[in-house]
Amino acid sequence: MSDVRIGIFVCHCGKNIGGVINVPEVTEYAKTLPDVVYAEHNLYTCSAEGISSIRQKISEHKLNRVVVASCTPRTHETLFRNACEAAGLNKYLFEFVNIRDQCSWVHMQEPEKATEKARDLIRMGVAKARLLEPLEEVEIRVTPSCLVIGGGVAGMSAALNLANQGFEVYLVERDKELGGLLLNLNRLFTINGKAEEVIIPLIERVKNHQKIKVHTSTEVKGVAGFIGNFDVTLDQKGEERKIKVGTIIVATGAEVLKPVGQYGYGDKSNILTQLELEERLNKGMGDEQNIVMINCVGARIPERPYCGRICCMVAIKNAVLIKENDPRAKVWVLHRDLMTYGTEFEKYYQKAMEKGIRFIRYSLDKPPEIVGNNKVKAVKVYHQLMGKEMVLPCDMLVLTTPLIPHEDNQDISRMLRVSLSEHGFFLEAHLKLQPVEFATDGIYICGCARWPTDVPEAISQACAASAKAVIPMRRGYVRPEAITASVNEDKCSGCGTCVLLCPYNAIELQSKDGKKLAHITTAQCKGCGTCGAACPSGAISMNHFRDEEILAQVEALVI
Amino acid sequence: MAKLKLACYWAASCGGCDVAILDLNERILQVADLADIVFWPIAVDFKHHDVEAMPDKSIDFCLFNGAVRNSEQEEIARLLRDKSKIMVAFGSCAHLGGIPGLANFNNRTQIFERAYLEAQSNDNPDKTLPQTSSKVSEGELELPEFYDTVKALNQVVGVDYYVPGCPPPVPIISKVIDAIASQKLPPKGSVFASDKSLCDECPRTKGEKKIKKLYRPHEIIPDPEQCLLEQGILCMGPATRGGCGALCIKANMPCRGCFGPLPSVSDQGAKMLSALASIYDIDIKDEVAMAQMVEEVVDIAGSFYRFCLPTALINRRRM
Amino acid sequence: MNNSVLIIGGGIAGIQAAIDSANMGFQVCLVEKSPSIGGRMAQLDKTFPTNDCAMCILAPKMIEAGQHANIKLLTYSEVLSVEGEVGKFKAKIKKKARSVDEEKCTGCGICIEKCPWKADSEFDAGMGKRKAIYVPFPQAIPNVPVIDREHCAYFLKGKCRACERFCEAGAINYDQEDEIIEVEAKAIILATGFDLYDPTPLREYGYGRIQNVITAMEYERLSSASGPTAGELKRPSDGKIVSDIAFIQCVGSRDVRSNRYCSSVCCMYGTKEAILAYEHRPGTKSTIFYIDLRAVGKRFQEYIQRAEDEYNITYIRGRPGNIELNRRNQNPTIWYEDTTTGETKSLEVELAILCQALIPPRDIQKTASILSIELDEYGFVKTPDGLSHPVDTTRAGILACGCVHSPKDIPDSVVQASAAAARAAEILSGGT
Amino acid sequence: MRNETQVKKSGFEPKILAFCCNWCSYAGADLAGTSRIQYAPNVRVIRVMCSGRIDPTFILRAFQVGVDGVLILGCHPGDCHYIDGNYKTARRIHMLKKMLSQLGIEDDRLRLDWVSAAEGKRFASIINDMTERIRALGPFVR
Repeated sequence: MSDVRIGIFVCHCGKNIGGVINVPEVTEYAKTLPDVVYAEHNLYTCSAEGISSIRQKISEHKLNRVVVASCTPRTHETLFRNACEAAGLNKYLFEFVNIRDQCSWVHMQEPEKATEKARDLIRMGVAKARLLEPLEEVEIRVTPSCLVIGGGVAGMSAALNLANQGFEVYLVERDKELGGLLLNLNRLFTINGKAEEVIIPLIERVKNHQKIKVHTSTEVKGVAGFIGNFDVTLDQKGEERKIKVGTIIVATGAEVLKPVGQYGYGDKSNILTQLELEERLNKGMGDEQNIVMINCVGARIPERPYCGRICCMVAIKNAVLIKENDPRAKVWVLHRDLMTYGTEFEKYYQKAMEKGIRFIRYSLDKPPEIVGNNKVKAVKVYHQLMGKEMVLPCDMLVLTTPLIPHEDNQDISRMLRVSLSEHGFFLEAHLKLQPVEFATDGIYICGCARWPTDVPEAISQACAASAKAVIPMRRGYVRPEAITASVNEDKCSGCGTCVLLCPYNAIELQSKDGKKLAHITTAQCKGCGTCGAACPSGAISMNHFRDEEILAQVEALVI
Repeated sequence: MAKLKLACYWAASCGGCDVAILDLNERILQVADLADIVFWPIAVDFKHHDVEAMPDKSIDFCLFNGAVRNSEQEEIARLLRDKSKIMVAFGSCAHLGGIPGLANFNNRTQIFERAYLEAQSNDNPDKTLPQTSSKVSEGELELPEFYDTVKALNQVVGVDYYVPGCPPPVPIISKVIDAIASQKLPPKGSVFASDKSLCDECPRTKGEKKIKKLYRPHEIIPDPEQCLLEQGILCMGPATRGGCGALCIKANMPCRGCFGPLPSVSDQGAKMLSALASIYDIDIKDEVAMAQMVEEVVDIAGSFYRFCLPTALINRRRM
Repeated sequence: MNNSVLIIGGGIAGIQAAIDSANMGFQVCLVEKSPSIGGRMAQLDKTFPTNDCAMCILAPKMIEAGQHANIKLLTYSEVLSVEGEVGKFKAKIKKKARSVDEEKCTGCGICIEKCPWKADSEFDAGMGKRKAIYVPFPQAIPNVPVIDREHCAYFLKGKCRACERFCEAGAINYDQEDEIIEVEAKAIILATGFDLYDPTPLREYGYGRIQNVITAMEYERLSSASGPTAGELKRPSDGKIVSDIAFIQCVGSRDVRSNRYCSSVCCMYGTKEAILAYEHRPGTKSTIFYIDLRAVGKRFQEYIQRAEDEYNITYIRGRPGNIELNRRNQNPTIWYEDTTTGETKSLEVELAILCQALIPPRDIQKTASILSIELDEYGFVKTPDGLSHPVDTTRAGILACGCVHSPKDIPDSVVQASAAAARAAEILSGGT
Repeated sequence: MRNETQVKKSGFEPKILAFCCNWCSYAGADLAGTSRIQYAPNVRVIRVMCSGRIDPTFILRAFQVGVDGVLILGCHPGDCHYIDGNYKTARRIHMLKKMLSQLGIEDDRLRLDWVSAAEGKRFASIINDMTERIRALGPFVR
């Protein structure tokens, strides 16, 4: 009788799984599978109760393999692996079966088919679990320094927080000057303080901090390596420099959409974007008496479905500044919803109304129309709440546009091997579990590069990213997952097929008593498996995803 | 020690393996001293019924070459298995299905039509096809049944050892003879070859495994020193067992994979395909280059399964 | 405790700040008023915009905090006083007696089963009952029950002792007393979250008078599998499973009579709860009355779009005037003006849900005086330089994150919690 | 949404194996779950770290044990968490499809496609489409 003793824990996840899949029946079925010595189902396997049950049953039934059938390994594998480890079982002797996100939630109207699928998936999970081998994680030293890409308010805040905790920071900024978007802003809501009063002191503190090395008009050319050991190539006006850092924070910000072709922008002289209005307000306004603002230009439309989050506040702030500058001026803000969420913004919106700024709600299917050929003279708009068409005299038309992702997000995402969301902003690992981390270890994201945010939110995200980056740097080492490739030297013929396939050049041919053999540097191997699949001698084994384990799953699919 | 009893048989094969045994040249005398040949249709005149008369397990070892293509070969394979202590699958056909195994791209109907009806040299107005039994004036004539699928020996009877090669090279044959003579036989199921791929013993120098284009052997004159695959010639060496002394490579021709897959590989074709496609350095977004790649590897299945189609995971064409 | 952080409040923000600080190698003391950490998020069934179940996101963090070597959990405890200043705070914490020995208790739950005395469950927002000895919710951490001395027959009339009889671990200890614990800390993070506005004063909506007018949190408990109705949307008056419901936004928010601010999250949780209704019973019709539909986060707009396209949800722009009761069938009838068409109409539904405002914790004044920090005009924590130091308070060394700072959704709370941990780390490394 | 009549009429329920990569297509599959997008229950997913891990041997073995269709879902080119694992997959599957056609296996039975972590709907539509194609081809008889 093989000494494999498997325990299975099937989760109801409240009604999420139990409401569709017949969990008790599936648990009974699991008991019939080879080498399964124990099976149970619980309301919430991920709860403390569920976890302690796993730990208890491991010792009670001397389990040396654990299978959990519940939600998705992407969020809960670490939790259950740690539970196994806490019970003294090597955490790689654990297999996760996804019967919620990829079964009960997507076959809600076909409970019997979902139950049958759950049975198949569990059979496949057990088939793999039986062949799992214990693995040990390799400890990798972490260089206690961080590369911050982007010298705007987010990048600088992150750099300062890191430096104040004693870590060395390389702050790289593409432009000549630090400051980012705030440099060309006039005032900031909600205190209407001058943007310079916020950004200049920040720049000074960054420049004077001996732990922060500032590299302006510098671009990141290449990033190699992995958490704790990133080899970064910087390009400062053609001159290349190499630095070694442990962690990377992306704070490259975003840019304001230029609404070319909308409402006559570009061919009528008195149409500005809010950003252009900022400069005019900064230098001093002309004698325009009637100012009309149109919000949601190029946002919340099929081509760009997202809401720009802060553009309403930018518009209202500029409207307030215009009124404060010239109380006689009339300002209309045409909007499709006013996104002044929270305590401060709503109060600011009330203040704007008290100053006589008029807000008119329009709908997407009846957008405002511009009157006038080379200059805007008036704006026709259907006032939804009054239910009638209005013609507003207009000396200046201001279009409120959302922040959009930088064009070169694509290159940064390729270089750092991190993904973009469908909107083109950077995609964090998990909106709630890891809001400022990438799926790739050691790389973090904050500020408008992740999603349009205002200054305090950007600074909060910057500090949060710094907190996450500090964790591995303070500990001094990381133990990446032990999912790596290994060469069996009795099988390797030194044919060299694998060498160039490795994206991390972790493989090289080394001569050993006269014969050339492939050698893999475990620390550099990320476990993708490309070399393992290509090795014509079957000499490369992928830990935790060995050929035998995957083939066992394939064979278990069809009873 | 009493002389051993040796049997050889020639099933679906070209006869090259029988000749290969003679390639032992003077060492054939050592074989003669070692054993009495009790059955070897090509060389000695023992008949089928003679074997049937022998007591079970009375033959010490049987060198069975050729694949199993029809009922007669199967019958004799089973007979020899019963009569022999050690059954050796001798040569690629018995070991993997060999060249005859490529018939598995077709079935009996297609083969008969091609051979007896379509072949230009035929004179078969009545379109007669071979029958397993046919009545003639003299009585009833029987022919073995022609199977749809060619099988390797171990898909019909239990095989103790495998001697790869098409034909097995002399050094390997001598090794088999010595092992049997000395009774120091490797574990059951062993293959008399290296457990590493041909590249391990290939004399050519290896650089970067990256190819832009694949050439047919006649299209370029390869550099004699450098690895053939790296020069764009399809060489099955990386996915084939070594042990043959790289005979073909030394003759400036690429390996065609006759020694079969490596020990931990269950499908030689799949593995060679995976390796080759991985090192092809073309842009996957370029449809033309991708189509070109598939055209350049002329007859992919034929090339990758040249000797081992019957023992491949998908061992015949679905009709 | 040399390098240590005191964190007050064990909701998602407090837990995240504790985990980050602990992972940075600092000692953390996490104080939570209720018997278990988890906070408001534990009461939620699902969370927008991904609709993954709240507990599935929260449980891993709760477990990590519960098991982390650097985190000391003080639940069922309150902060009595805080002395000292940044770098050298001294706090006195009252650990209320649970009447259950935490070391011995195995969390088997027999005592709860056998206890005959019931009380309103705070966790179920009063929709369900709990025993006198109870654990707030199944996944509680620590999974140790507490005896509610105001509803326990033994403490009221000296009889029963059922829990003691059935407890195999001998963990019940009626004589357990409150304990005062001294904690030193270099920095303090306040994360006491929020309370929910009680809509009773809004007479026109009839909350408390009309049974089938409930609040959003009550609805959340109804729709949760671990709730009083095991996830069945049964309306309070007759237990009928509803299939035609309405949500009213800005109840207690953006209202001069109560709170002028916007609670940021009600637009999104209103839509989420409408989607949950459809998922529980495909075909359910939901109507949402709103003023501005504030869907500003990642994938929020697509979430609203899918609500309209696939979950039979209709949005009407207009704040309803009042709700009347249709005596015959206990249905609430909502009177409203559709401001986009100007018509005044009424809509009878089976259940009306009030999307109540998020208000500062009811004991915020007491907390503020203990920590001697200032509050803003609404009662949330005041940030002196809200622009450059968003998580700082008016007192050096004390930081604030999550909804105690101002109403915000879970992703923003988690970000602020990590930011607070980063600021605390600055202080613990000698900065200010 | 699949229509029920189609399933009842033919009665053949295809059994399809899908290899999904941990970072993109598997995450896309999970997103289809969190978005409650319903799709055909005929697919069983095996998670691998990268589509580059999929050895053609696994695919042949799947057909050998009687799977009716195999689906390989990797990251869109350029998105691969491991830079270009999916490029090798593309070349391997392209060549494998030609070899399978020589072995009489219909082209539709093996399909390679790209699904990102943000494409739940796309994942579901690929699954539904693949199921209907395999249903039309009928069971895979070796």
